[in-house]
Amino acid sequence: MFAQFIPDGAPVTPIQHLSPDGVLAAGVTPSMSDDQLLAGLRLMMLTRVFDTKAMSLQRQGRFGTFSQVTGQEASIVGSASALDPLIDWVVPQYRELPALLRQGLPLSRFMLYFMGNLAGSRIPDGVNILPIQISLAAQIPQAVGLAWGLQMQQTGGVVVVYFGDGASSEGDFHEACNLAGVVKAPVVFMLSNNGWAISTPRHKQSAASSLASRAIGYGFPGVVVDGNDLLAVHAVTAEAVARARSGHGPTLIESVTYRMGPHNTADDPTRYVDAAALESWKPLDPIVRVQRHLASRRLWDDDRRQTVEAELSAEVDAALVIARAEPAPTASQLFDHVYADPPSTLQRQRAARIGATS
Amino acid sequence: MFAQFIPDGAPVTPIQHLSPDGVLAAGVTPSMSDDQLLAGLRLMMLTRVFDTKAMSLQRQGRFGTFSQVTGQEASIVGSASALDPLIDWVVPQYRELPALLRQGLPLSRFMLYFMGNLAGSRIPDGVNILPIQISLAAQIPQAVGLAWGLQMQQTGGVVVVYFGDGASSEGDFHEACNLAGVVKAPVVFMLSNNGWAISTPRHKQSAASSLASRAIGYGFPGVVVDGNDLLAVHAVTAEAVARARSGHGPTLIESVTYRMGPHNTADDPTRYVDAAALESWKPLDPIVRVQRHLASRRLWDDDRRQTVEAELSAEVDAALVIARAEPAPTASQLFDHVYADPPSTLQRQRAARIGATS
Amino acid sequence: MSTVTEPVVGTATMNMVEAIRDALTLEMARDERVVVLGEDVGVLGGVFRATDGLQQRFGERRVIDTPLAEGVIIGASVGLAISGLIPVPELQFLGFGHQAFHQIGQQVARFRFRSQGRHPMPITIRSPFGGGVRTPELHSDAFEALYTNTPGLKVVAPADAYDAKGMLLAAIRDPDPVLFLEPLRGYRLVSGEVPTGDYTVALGRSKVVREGEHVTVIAYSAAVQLCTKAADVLAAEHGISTHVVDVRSLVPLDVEGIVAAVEHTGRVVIVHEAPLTSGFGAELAATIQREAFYSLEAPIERVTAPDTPYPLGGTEDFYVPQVDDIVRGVLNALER
Amino acid sequence: MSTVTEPVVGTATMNMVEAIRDALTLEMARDERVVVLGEDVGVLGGVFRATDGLQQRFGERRVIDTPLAEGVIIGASVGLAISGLIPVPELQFLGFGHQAFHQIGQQVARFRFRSQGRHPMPITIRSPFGGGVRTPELHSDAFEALYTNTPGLKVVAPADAYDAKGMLLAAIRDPDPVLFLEPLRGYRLVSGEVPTGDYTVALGRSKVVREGEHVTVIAYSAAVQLCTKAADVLAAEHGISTHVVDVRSLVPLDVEGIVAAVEHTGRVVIVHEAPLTSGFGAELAATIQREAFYSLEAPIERVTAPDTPYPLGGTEDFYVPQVDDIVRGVLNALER
Ligand SMILES: Cc1ncc(C[n+]2csc(CCOP(=O)(O)OP(=O)(O)O)c2C)c(N)n1
Ligand SMILES: Cc1ncc(C[n+]2csc(CCOP(=O)(O)OP(=O)(O)O)c2C)c(N)n1
Ligand SMILES: [Mg+2]
Ligand SMILES: [Mg+2]
Repeated sequence: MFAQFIPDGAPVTPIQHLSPDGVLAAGVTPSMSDDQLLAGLRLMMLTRVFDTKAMSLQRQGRFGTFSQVTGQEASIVGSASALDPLIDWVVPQYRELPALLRQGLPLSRFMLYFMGNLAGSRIPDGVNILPIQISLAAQIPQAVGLAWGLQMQQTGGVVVVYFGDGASSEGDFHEACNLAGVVKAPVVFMLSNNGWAISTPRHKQSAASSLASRAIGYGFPGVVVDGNDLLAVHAVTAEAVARARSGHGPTLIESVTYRMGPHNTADDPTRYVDAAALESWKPLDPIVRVQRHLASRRLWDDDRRQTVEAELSAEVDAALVIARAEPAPTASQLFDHVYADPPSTLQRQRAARIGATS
Repeated sequence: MFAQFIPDGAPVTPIQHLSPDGVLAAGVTPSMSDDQLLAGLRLMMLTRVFDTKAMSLQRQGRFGTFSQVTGQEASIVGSASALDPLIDWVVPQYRELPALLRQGLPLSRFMLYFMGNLAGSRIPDGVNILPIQISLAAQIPQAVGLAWGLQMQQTGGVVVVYFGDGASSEGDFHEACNLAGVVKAPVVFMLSNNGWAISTPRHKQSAASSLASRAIGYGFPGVVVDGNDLLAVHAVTAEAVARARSGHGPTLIESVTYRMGPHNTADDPTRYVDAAALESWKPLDPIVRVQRHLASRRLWDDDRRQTVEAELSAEVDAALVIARAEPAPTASQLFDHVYADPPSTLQRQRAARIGATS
Repeated sequence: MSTVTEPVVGTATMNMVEAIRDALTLEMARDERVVVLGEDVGVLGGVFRATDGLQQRFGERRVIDTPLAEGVIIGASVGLAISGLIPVPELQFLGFGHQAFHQIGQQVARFRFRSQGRHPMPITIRSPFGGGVRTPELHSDAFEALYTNTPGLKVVAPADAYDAKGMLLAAIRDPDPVLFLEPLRGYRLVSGEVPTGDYTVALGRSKVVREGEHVTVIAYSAAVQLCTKAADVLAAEHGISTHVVDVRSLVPLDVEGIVAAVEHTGRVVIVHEAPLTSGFGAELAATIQREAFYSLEAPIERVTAPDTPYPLGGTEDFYVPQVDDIVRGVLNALER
Repeated sequence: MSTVTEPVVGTATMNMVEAIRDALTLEMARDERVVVLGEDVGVLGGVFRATDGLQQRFGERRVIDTPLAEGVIIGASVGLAISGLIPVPELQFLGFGHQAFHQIGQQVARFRFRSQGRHPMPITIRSPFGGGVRTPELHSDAFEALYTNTPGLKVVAPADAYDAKGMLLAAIRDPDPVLFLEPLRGYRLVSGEVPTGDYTVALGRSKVVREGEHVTVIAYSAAVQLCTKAADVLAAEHGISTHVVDVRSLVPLDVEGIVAAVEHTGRVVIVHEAPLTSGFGAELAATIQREAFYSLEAPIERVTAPDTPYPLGGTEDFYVPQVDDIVRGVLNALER
């Protein structure tokens, strides 16, 4: 080997603050207050409750194809809770429900979207999130532009953009990181490495020993964090957000976690997921970890869990009632937001469809 | 900063074998034999002679827009001369004339292309190069596929793909490197960092302190070499080719050099190039460096230079005569190679044009 | 129109995805140079199972799960082809062909030309497209017309299982690149008797799927089935006899066959799922008015999606042309 | 058709690139939110000098040299627009729009729809296109039709300096995304009297550039000038009086204006530089035959490039339609 070859990216041990048993690592100050921790736990549990209910609704045909968060709750909640929803933005892929809720999206709107109702595509004004992105990685350049624009206008805002290990193979990832490095955009690249892109395992996605190491090639820091550790994810994200806010530019965070369910409701993971690997992640459940930690500090017990679960179940049901009460989709929705001022050809098409179908 | 942030890519000192004065670095065994060195020098000089002649032909309107190699000769010749033209391939961008010649392309064919004659697009069978690529970075995925295919078919062949610092910002660069890492394709990524992409300086192209450091994010080695040093470029490329050939996968070589002329014949670099920077590169001329080295070893002198220059000048003129003797472009060339078997619509279009215009 | 290249062993009922899988299996067995690559095509066998079983049978070297990057799936296919292989890359959905658009439009389609014949591109890009099955955003768009303004590329879109198999075999054997479009909706819905052996259906030929006298309806892919249903309704409820033509091959286009079908009735309705403006119906209408001008008794109608993006599932039926829309289009064409 | 929004100070002779630069300068001075970004648009002032002087005047924050990556130039523009700015990105040549095709077709064009009105995209993508000046490969392709099958996007292609300035001002002020196509060939060749002050030319309107009686020739961008030259030849050599229409705006299309121009003569020739198949002429012909069917006395002719890639310079004149080709097209249309 050449004397001067750039050092190989050695495997990195992810930053961990809470052990799987919920024990705080020695010398670590918790990155969240008790209230924040309890709020974070609640949001993680809400997501889990939603996943279960939505899956059964989907099986009944009352909900569209969607992707569960199960297993990745700490990764999403820990990062999103480092933001100030009033000035910061979340740019999601599609598996980040709790981040959207944390920013202020009503759960019923999210449901509406997955029920196939275009009204669900409208994010209420003042809720700083972009629409769910289906075209993988396309959101990353957009997030950089948004962060850059916030910076130019000196709003103090920071953008956290989520994307998967799979999406990180797209050219858009590279172009976006590279531009962000040059203009020092206040953006945090949150790479959710959940081990899979549908059936493609992480090791077939890239030969890099860590995906965070790519940050070197863009001139900003990268970090690997235990994505099932709420406190650790929160800590690194908070630091990255602070860096961004103070003008030091982007950070790439690789959050190492695991997709505990199917890719989405149309997927059959038994065809490809290694059962042993899946088993090995079960004891690392991010929700249980926080519950154990809080229990060790007498802030949590089984009664409390049951109460909260009942409340959350009611909350999801209530959101479903709201979503269901929304008027059925109409043909007119198809035409209302194509252009500010529809050209005459489109007006004629609208008239023909609406005359014909409604 | 986080305890565990991945180390920032510190600036790397490029590998150098020959000092600007032509002195071999202590302890270095020259990577080329004297015959190879002389052949390499001749090829570099040929390129320089061609650049000068072609530039004046272009000014007379007898040659199309083209990009000179001036200043980058060692970078191209040093790398290309590490290949076995019988089994290895060169995949160029557009500024790699000597690599194409080394692979066996007659200079007259290259001229023909830049004279706007489609016949010049046809690379003779057996010459292992792909066509010049105008769509920046599009050649990189193709080179990876070619290398991968050669590997699958166990030909022992290796591919060297050239691209600029500018092209390395395109998504295609990322996607190609990442795939190459996963499949261990026998490819050498030769990044010609000549300081500019038209008017865009290197520091606006990326905040990375070295572009070679990107290799870490794909799981293979990266190296930075003095691109004006024929021996050093040859050495690192030969090692990368050997790695690839023996199944160890890709290498990213960043060859640090400088574009001494305009971007192309349509460009006016006085609008943006810093005169001082340009001056500082003049003493680093890659041709002079080899000449000094050979002179110190009594293998070169002024007489020899004049003889060789006269020969090369005649060689270029002869190629021009051949290129000029080529039949003028015809309308039929437009149609002959669109499909193997032109559909009837295209046949009708052909008949109409040819009837009408020839 | 179709060539049976070795004794057809028999026939079996297959849906379209089975017919496609059958073609891939046959051709991989016959020609070692064929490699299949794409996202999730290997272990999973494709999100629609079109490549199911291929990796088990032909190994990981010939059926390759790639990283998630359409540009390099296609770009690498260019290089694989130059190395002497016959790549059959899959775009998981045609909507993600946009990510590879530069490699398809500028490279795959033009490489024969760019190299003046030295490097043909025997690449078949398979991709599902079209709507009607309530997919997420961008999974259902009918972007076929974009690829028809791309000289050097062939674009085909079979509507039934027989053609799917025979045209896929023809496409893979074609020395030129073919974009092979598979109807999402037809994968399981459309089935028919398919020879179990080897046969090809020549690219560049349309076919009449229903004979009729009053009006000619022209479509391709999933829309063909809608047109035959509309023809049933028109016959039953309006006494109208409909001639239905399946274009099958957009590039090259069977101008002669289509003109003959138009001249047969003098009235034309073109149906596709893509938006109206610059959809492939535009090319069909422009060609027909030029080549069959004096046979036309009424303006050519286009029944298409409106000029809007593809919506979410709940609004899909207002977007994708339905049987009723085709019936109305035909009545319009007959009224004028 | 054009609105003068503040007193026009006077007029000056400008070529197209000057008119474009003038529009950019005026609008950047008027509206602080406007930012120009792209490859080489800053220090160099663009490879055609369209943005020359802007960075000196408006600073590096508003006139930005980006890394070489079209996808993120457009993708970041989406984010900049969401943040409240008005991005005017440049694609150095339309051929490199393919690299950004996913961001343009799926994101820019659809963001208003995807967000159901929350995030309009007031982005104007400027790009030179078209041939005739012996550029390297891919620098001259006329890919405009690809963008017209993309609902949500407007596509305009002015042919003269007056329209270039007025339509660019209208495009930047338009709340929706506009692909603003500039004729490479016209940059310096086409010039005219242009008001020095602020005025807009509404998007979505065609204009008659020459009145005539026998045949209607329809074109846009650089082809318009060829058509008026052809009209001169037709008048002088054949006694034919040609009505020439400049489409100017492909999307939205001025159907009424075009139909009126067609009805005026009953014979139509469409001219563009893009290949025939699925070029924008297809949409024009399809629309015209539908809306003006009973006025047509002959089939609509299309005079276009053939269905081949754009060749190298030496073959260019066989590819790009020439005055003679248009003359022949008109004679064909009149013969039938
Ligand atoms: C550009 C693009 N290509 C392909 C797809 C199809 N697809 C949807 S999800 C998915 C896997 C994504 O993996 P990853 O980014 O790791 O996210 P995860 O699902 O694991 O959260 C694929 C291939 C798509 N939506 N967009
Ligand atoms: C995809 C693409 N975008 C833009 C261009 C226009 N262009 C031609 S050369 C060039 C600069 C290339 O810089 P670099 O890759 O560093 O190569 P160099 O010219 O320095 O050798 C640009 C922007 C192009 N040819 N292709
Ligand atoms: Mg994943
Ligand atoms: Mg460069």
